[in-house]
Amino acid sequence: MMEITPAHYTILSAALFSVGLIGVLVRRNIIIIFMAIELMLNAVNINLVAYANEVENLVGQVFVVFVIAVAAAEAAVGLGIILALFRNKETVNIDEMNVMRS
Amino acid sequence: MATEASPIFDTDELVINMGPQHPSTHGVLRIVLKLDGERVIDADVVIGYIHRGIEKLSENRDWTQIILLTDRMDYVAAATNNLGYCETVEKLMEIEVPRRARYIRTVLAELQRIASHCLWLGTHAMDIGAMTVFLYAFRERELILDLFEDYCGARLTYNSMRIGGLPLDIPTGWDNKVRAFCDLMESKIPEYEELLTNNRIWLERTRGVGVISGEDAVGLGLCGPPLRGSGVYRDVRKDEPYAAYDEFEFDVPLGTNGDTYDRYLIRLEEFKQSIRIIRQGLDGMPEGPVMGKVPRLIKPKAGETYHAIESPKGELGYFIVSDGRATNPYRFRVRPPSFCNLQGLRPLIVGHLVADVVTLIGTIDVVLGEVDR
Amino acid sequence: MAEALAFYTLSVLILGLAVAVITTPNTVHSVVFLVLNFLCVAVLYVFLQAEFLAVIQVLVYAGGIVVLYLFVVMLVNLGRSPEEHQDPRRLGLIGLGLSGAVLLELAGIIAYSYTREQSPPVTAAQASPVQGNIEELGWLLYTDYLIPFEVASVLLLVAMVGAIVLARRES
Amino acid sequence: MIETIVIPLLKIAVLLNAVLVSVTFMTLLERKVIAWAQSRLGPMRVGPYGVLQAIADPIKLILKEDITPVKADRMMFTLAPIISLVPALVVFAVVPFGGDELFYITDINVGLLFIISVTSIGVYGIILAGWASNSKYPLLASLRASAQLISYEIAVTMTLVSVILTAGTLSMVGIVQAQQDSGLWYGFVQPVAFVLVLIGGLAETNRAPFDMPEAEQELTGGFHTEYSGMRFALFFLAEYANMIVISAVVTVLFWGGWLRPFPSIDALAFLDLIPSWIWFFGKMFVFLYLFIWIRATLPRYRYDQLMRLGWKVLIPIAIGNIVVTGIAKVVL
Repeated sequence: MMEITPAHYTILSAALFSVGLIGVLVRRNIIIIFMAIELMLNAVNINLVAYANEVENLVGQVFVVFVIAVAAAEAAVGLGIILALFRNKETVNIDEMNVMRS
Repeated sequence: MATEASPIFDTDELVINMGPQHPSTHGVLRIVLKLDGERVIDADVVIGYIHRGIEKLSENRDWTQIILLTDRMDYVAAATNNLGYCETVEKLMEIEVPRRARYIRTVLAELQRIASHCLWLGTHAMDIGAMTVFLYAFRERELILDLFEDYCGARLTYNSMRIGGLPLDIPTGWDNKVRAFCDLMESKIPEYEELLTNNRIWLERTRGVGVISGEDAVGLGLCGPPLRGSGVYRDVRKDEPYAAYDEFEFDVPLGTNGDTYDRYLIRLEEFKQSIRIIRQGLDGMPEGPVMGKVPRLIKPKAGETYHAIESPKGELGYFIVSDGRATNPYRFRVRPPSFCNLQGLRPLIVGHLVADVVTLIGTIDVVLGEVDR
Repeated sequence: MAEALAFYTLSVLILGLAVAVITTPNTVHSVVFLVLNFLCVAVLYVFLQAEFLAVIQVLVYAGGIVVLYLFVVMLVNLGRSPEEHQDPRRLGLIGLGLSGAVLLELAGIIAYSYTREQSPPVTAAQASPVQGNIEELGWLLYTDYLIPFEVASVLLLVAMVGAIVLARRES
Repeated sequence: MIETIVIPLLKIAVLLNAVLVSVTFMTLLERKVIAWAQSRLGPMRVGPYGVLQAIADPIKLILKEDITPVKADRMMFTLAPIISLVPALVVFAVVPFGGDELFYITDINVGLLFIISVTSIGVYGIILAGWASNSKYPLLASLRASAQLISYEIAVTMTLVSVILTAGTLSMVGIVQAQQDSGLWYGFVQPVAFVLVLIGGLAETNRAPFDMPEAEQELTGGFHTEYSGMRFALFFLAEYANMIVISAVVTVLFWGGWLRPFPSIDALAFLDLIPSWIWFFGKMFVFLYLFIWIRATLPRYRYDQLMRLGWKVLIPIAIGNIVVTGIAKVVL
């Protein structure tokens, strides 16, 4: 218990990922869903950094840099879409965003 | 990240209530602004918060008592209010005012113009964020208040004129004090100009802001510096000379673009022209009495008259009807320049940003005491 | 001992804040919890000798991305809570169950992998001509991962343009 | 145990107190300097020449009633001032006030990035204050403020890249040592960067002429309109602590930190008799004075002009500066 191994980090990461997943599947506010996705991305990052530290290879960290870049791009575009949707439909509830459903 | 942030600012339409308690509405002006982000899409100017019924009160006071009520209209330029009223009654009663009195009145009115413009400059610069100019301008205004105190004992509400002339001659040595002040003031104007006239930020904040064409300005009934800023030549001192203005030489500065910067330059130039008039007035001051022949009981014969003077803010007119029987006016009506200029506020601010609203309130130079009366 | 204490404290904070993010009814509160969560993750990175990533996490995630979220939350001024309307076809409980299943599955994988013999690290530490976390990271980014790095920058540019186009109002 | 826990804790305690005390005297200095600029006396009543005003003000603020508006979001309303103050204090951890290890709490290899990233958290305080007040003026002001802070943060960060390129390190101590080695303060090597950081710093601390978020004449008081008492004092503390941070960062990056002038000329070695921390505080004081002086002199920019300045002037110049520095670095 007292020694912290990568397994500990992996478990933390798995738990965080699941919390994010619950957020995505259960909440209906699209902004919250976006934030839950960010949580899941962070869970993955923790894992990458933990193993990069374990095997003393920085490639894991390089990957995290890319994940953060992608997260930034995703947030910008995603929030742009949310705003555009909100202007048209006055809602952020994903259950009401069913334009493409026949 | 903020590239995305800037355009999304203008999603909400927001109604905000500026005033009547707001640090830069110069008293108790209230403006209901409809905002699209930071841009004003509509504005509703609400007045009346300091209405004291001066016009109605005046109809129940005798003619001399009204003078001290006029002090309380444009309370930063009480002397010009007195002057306008006294001259109107004199016109109604056809009283000849001694030349010396007319000279002193002119000097007082011009000193008052400088004081009023000082206050305007200070608050206008303060609204745009230049806080030092405010104290510089008030420093000079203080000296003028001292001069008025020397003359009539009061510093704000002077009650300094009487129908038919002046209650007092100038005290000994007063003219030299005024001359010394003129020299000092002349040396201080470059100080203001150094802080503002060529300041990049000041230029960006005032140039092209609140542009109003000459035609529109006339159409809105603007007067005074806001009208002259749009290039319209109209100055009661020149067009219908009163007091002793026909005997003095001075220029009327005109703007070209009709923006806030032009109005600022015009008022700065008016400082200099006022100093010029004061000097001429002091140099050419004739000897003689300061009070004309006035009946003991002031009771104009039945009739009506309108008389206007150029107050620091524009054309200040009085319309008075006398029924010839009572010792009070039958009808007393003021045409206050601030009120007329305030008409221009709504068209000026629509389409500008919130920050410009305070600039534009400042540039038209309103005193709410005069607007509401 | 100290490391363990720090790890468990941080873990509790991270998970607790994550739960707070997805359960709080007020969206602005959610965003604030998210920021705190990211800050805790940044501290975790420091323990993992990834100082640069920790700083970037704070700068980009907490200081940049989440500010955007906050902006949007404030602009999307809701008259009614989105949770009031529920699509009858939505099955929330199944979602919860699925998430639990994923958690179990992950736990299973981890447990299984640790019952087997530990395999040695895949790659040994790569020889790098520079020393220090940032220098090495920079070296990797500009040598082996130059093309992905450039692609990422193009992606960001595209995202920026896209966001402007999306958020702009037709005038 | 003493080495790793007690001494750092002592240093932190001393530093925090020093910062908070100097903030209170900063307010006095500001009032005095502006008063002199405006030909008046400033505070004169409390103590000789009003010196004790610096103590009277905090006492007044603490004793004042702390009002929470009924419709405000209580939790965020309380949290906002704390969020804006804490980052302002945390960054002092990596500021080297002198050459000796005694004068800084820690020297981390990402020091400069640490400062940038931690200060970027402060923006939450402003946004949340505006939102939690549940009032229109603060909301408008906080939107302005956050857009302003983020824009200028980009400009400043971009500019700092060229300094990092010149120094070859991110550590604050390392940057000063690099200046010692090169014998030139970076203010002379990177004058453009210095001006950009100074302008950006003014904007990031919401100081005149970029003080839109708290423009009293426009927005009645800005994001802290609804605040009073101690919570208002925290915002106040944060603003002045941020000013001190910016001055310290500019001193370290461009004016040689604790170094004496012309560190490479031995003939001036007698200047080393003056302790390094006095050099540091002397330089810092110049910039603090400059901030106050600017506030007394300049009018305020308008919001759109400010954004234009940030995005269309500062950022392109900063990028150009990076390119020039890079080329110079390769060629030389």
